[in-house]
Amino acid sequence: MSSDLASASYLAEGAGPRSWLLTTDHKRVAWLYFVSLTAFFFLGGTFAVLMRIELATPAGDLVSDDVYNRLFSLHGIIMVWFFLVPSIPATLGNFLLPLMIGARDLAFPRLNLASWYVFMFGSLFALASVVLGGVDTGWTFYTPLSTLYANGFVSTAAFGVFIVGFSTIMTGINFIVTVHTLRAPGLTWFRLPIFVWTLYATSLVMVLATPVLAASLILIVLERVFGIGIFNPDLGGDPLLFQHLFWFYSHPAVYIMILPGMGVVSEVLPCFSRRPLFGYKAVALASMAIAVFGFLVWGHHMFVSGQSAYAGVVFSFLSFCVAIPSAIKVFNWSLTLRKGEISFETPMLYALFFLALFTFGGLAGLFLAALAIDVHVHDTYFVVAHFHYIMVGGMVTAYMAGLHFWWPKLTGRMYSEVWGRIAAAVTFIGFNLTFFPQYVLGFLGMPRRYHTYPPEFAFWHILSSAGAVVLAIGYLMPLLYLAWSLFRGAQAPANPWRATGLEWQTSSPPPAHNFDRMPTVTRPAYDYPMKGLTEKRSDPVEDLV
Amino acid sequence: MSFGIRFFPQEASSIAGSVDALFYTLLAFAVALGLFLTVLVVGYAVKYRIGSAADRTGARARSLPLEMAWTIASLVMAFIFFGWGAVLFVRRDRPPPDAVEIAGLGKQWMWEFRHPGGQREINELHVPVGKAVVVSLASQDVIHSFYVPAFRVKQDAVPGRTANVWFIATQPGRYHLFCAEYCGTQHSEMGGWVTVLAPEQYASWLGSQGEGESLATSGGKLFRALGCSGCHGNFSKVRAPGLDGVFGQPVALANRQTVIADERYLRDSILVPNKEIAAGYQPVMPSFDGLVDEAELQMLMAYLKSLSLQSPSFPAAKNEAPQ
Amino acid sequence: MKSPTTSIAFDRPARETAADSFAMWVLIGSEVMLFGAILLVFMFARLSYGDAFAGAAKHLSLPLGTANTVVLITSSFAMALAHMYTAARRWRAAGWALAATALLGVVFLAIKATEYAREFSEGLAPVLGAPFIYKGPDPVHAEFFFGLYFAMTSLHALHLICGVIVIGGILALWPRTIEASRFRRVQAIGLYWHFVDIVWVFLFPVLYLINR
Amino acid sequence: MSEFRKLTLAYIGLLALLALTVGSSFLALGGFNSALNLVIAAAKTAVIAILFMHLASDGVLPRLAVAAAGFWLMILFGLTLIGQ
Ligand code: HEA
Ligand code: HEA
Ligand code: HEC
Ligand code: CUA
Ligand SMILES: [Cu+2]
Repeated sequence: MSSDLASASYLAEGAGPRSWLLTTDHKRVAWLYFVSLTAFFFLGGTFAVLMRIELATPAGDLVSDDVYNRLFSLHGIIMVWFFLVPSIPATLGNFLLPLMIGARDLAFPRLNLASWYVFMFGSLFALASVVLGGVDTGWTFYTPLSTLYANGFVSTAAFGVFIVGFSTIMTGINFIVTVHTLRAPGLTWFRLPIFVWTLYATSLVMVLATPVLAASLILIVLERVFGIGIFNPDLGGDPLLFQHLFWFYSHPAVYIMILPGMGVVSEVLPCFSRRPLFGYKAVALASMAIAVFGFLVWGHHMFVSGQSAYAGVVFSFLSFCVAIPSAIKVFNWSLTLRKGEISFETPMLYALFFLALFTFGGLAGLFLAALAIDVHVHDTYFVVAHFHYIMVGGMVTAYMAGLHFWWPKLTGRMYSEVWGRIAAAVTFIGFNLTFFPQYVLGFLGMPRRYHTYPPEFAFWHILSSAGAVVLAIGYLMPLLYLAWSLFRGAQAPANPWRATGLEWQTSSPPPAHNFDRMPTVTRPAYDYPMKGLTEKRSDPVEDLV
Repeated sequence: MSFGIRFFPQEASSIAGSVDALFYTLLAFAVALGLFLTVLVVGYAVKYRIGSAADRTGARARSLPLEMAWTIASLVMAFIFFGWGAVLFVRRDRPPPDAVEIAGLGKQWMWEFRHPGGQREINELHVPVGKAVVVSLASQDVIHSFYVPAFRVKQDAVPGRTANVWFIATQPGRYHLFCAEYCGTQHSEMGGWVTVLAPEQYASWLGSQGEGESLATSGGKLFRALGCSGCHGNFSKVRAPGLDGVFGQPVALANRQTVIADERYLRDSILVPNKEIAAGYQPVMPSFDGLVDEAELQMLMAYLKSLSLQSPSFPAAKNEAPQ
Repeated sequence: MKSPTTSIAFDRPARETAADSFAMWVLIGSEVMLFGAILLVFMFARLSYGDAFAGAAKHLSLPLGTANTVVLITSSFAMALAHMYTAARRWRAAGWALAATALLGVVFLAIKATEYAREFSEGLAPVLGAPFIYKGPDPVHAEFFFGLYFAMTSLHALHLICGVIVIGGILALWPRTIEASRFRRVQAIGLYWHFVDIVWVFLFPVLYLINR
Repeated sequence: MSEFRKLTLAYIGLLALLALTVGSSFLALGGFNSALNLVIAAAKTAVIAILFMHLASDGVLPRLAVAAAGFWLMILFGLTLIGQ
């Protein structure tokens, strides 16, 4: 389909603030999210940079302990709930899900817009706590610190997170219903792109886990405001019960924060290798397995909390089991490159970096799941390194991969390839410099959430702080050249990467109603034209339509 | 060593070596696998870069045997490491029988320790080398966590319950003691040092700490002061169970269940007496919740345990400060 | 002419209706987890302090609680009728049934408010800094019971209030709503309403009927 | 008017079950009181879900949602309780 025949793009449907703020077009809602999430990322990043500057010396010289505690609490809260949880689903997912399944929009376009407003309301409400004086509970809100002792604006922040939870649930419901009811003719489940599979799995987790977070936050707020003693040991409550509820949500939530990234990478790797994804079915099912088994392991955050040793052993066992589907994916991605025709455009670079960083973060997860080791490294920088490797090295890198991959589709413009590659390389170097030393720190016994620390840890902290500066540059560069490309970038063709997938069959940027002619699907996903494929790439329903 | 840059933590407890053995094995596995994957991916990336003349015939997009192989291999490796970690972990629950028991109390933002002989110290902990030490942890306010990296031990102190952590120090020296669970403003300042002393030095240190009253003795005084003895004493009018030797023994409850009178049970009996009623008695014991604080509770426990001659894990009676 | 579907994503109203009901069910699944988590907290506490809880539960009003259960079941019945009449395109009857549902919801809330007021005046409401006066054994854990009681019932009441407001909105727009949309709206609010009823079906025995 | 009759019967059934729960709570059955209450609540739920909410006749998707929620609720309860 050539772009000059296509009707006007969704961007041309009006430019006033009204046309954006009242839009129900999923593509525009995606932009609303994109702009807000970018702001939150840089805000959270600024807090991180301040923390790293403080930690460059063992003494607490830049900020006071109270301020430091507020910094990491807000950093965690913002990065997790206001950036990473919605990151790929609400931006790329929102934009691409209907396109990828050949639908005109999500099932509930108004709900989609509403979810953004709810998100903004909740996140700004939580941010109000910053203006008022901040929160100092950590992102985990452990009781009874959060209910009885914290001197920050815990209720405000918790309530904000609670509201944002609604937006997450709305998105989840919308995606689930859309995938079930709006697939194009011929688009069977096993022809769906992996990105759609992962969004579906993510939505499942969103819908079923978020309410439990909501419940625990409600109880915290009730306890603070009304004095109900559910988690207060003095009143017979149990502080560990809060941890159970919190992690029942938060462990599955970490899979909310990685599955969409896995989806993106599963699109990018085949495209730039010009090969079908190796073991498509295994990857699709592994995504579902992660979503389901992810609910069984939350107790691994509580090995030394005083839960019974028996529970510890069970949760450790299940944690090792949940690593298996991820292992399957890593091997499948690697094998996808075999016998391909690989080129190294920016999205591909990011995807390869994802592969490396996710694997290293995931392997560190195995250390944490091994009980005796976790006793030592629990609540140390080893854990901090683990989750930044996965969340920043994995998910944020995947987000960058996806952003560059679909940027032409989103905007109709090409960015500067040279700058893209430089930024990818700078990020990779800066990232490892920032977070690799933290593994060593953790193994040495450096506890997390420390404002000051014994001088013998200084060397590794300095490396890490230096890395954070490089990393910051790595993240600032795309902000600049992508913004620049909006105005000066070359016009993008409909399918610049010669990729498969329905989203590439419509113009760049797509028309408001997505497709001039509604597509039907007759082929499996990742049907790259390749030389030398031995098996016939067909599936049983090929000639259904 | 190496310009003052540390790569490895000190090993100063009996379990440090075995934990590290697991750590380094897992590390070796991770590095090996990481290298393998790197070589694989970089190798493919170079060999099959666009325009290269590599042979691309015979490509496949799936291979059941291969997929089965790596799934099973991952499972096997996972189970090995799981089992290894779990075996080391469950030892945490079984302190050696002859351990010295020290009461540790976390509060914002300090650690307070009391030795069986009654010696008290804050943010410092002196222990003998080569002897098992159990620290029974409680918290007065929020959750704290007792962490000595050199010993590879960590345990949260959760308000409303007691938890034990034990270790056998193997190297005399001074080691960091941290609070690992975030507990508010001065979390990073909450901690100090564990000093491991040779047995003779330890004895003389205990002696130099002055004539402390033993924990159990203080507990005994409390037991009388609070009026416990009024009911539980030998000549009381109220029918209440005698507490001699109760610790560690099974207790029949009114609801026809039997529980072991462990620390949790004793603690609940004092704070929530109506929760589990001993069979054959009226639920008349008042709750002492709010009347005793954590430190006093620890003393009462020490006293109750000292009444248990059968209980091997409580040496308080014979351990009165050696002069 | 107005398009028969609300969302541009659908081309047939039937498909949209099915999607609607599925979405409601997914929402209900989500809500099940919300109430389930709080119920878990309650169960936990009950296991530890069974006697205190049983004692405290006796201070709730069984007659009012039972009456409220009857009211809510009746409202659900009315809602089911509303759905039936809408499906049969008997719009007037459907409107009345909806109105009855909402009215019964209000009655429920009124009774609940009476109960709350009673508990406040008896000093059984440990919320908003009100003093907690309790003469039975183990007041500490009785207070805990009442804390949970207020948390759970008020969350339920909040859901009911939302339901009543939405029904009110539907009725207000009733004359201006096209027929396909009428059916979709009644179906959606109906599923929600029945779910809120089910929540009460569990809350009632769990709170009011502990070993009477 | 068979639909109407079905709904009315369901309604009467629900009231009967309610009477049963309230009545049974006055019998001293020990631990069985709670169990019985929960069983009756489950029965009421089934009546409401199947007859009022048309769970059985609305296609597979709603049942999928219900099954998922039930399954996850079980996980939440089960694994939290083993920790105790
Ligand atoms: C996106 C986020 C994300 C993801 C995907 C993961 C994935 C995993 N996490 Fe992580 N984790 C966090 C985010 C994440 N985690 C966060 C935020 C915390 C801290 C929260 C806080 O306290 O603030 C945390 C903490 C945390 C802990 C608690 C640490 C502690 O506090 O003491 C544990 C313990 O078991 C753990 C384990 C795991 C495991 C086993 C996986 C697995 O899913 C990883 C699977 C991946 C692989 C294993 C790599 C690829 C596989 C191979 C290359 C093949 C070889 C594999 C085998 C032989 C099995 N994580
Ligand atoms: C989910 C996503 C996420 C992301 C993306 C990040 C990103 C980063 N994080 Fe964060 N982090 C968390 C989630 C995340 N983190 C969580 C959940 C915690 C736990 C909190 C808790 O304990 O409660 C945590 C905790 C945490 C700690 C531990 C604090 C402590 O325990 O004391 C540290 C320390 O180094 C850290 C550093 C960083 C750095 C350097 C980045 C970098 O990747 C950030 C890079 C981005 C930028 C740098 C933006 C660019 C901004 C600018 C260029 C502006 C320039 C401004 C100035 C120079 C002032 N993080
Ligand atoms: C008014 C009388 C009374 C007082 C005062 C009292 N108790 Fe008791 N105590 C009882 C009775 C009666 C029981 C048995 C019923 C029960 O288990 O609650 C009991 C049970 C116990 C048990 C459980 C013993 C077992 O065999 O199950 C412990 C431990 C205990 N008390 C400790 C104490 C301590 C410590 C104090 C003081 C701080 C104290 N009691 C004060 C009457 C009393
Ligand atoms: Cu005490 Cu941290
Ligand atoms: Cu986890």
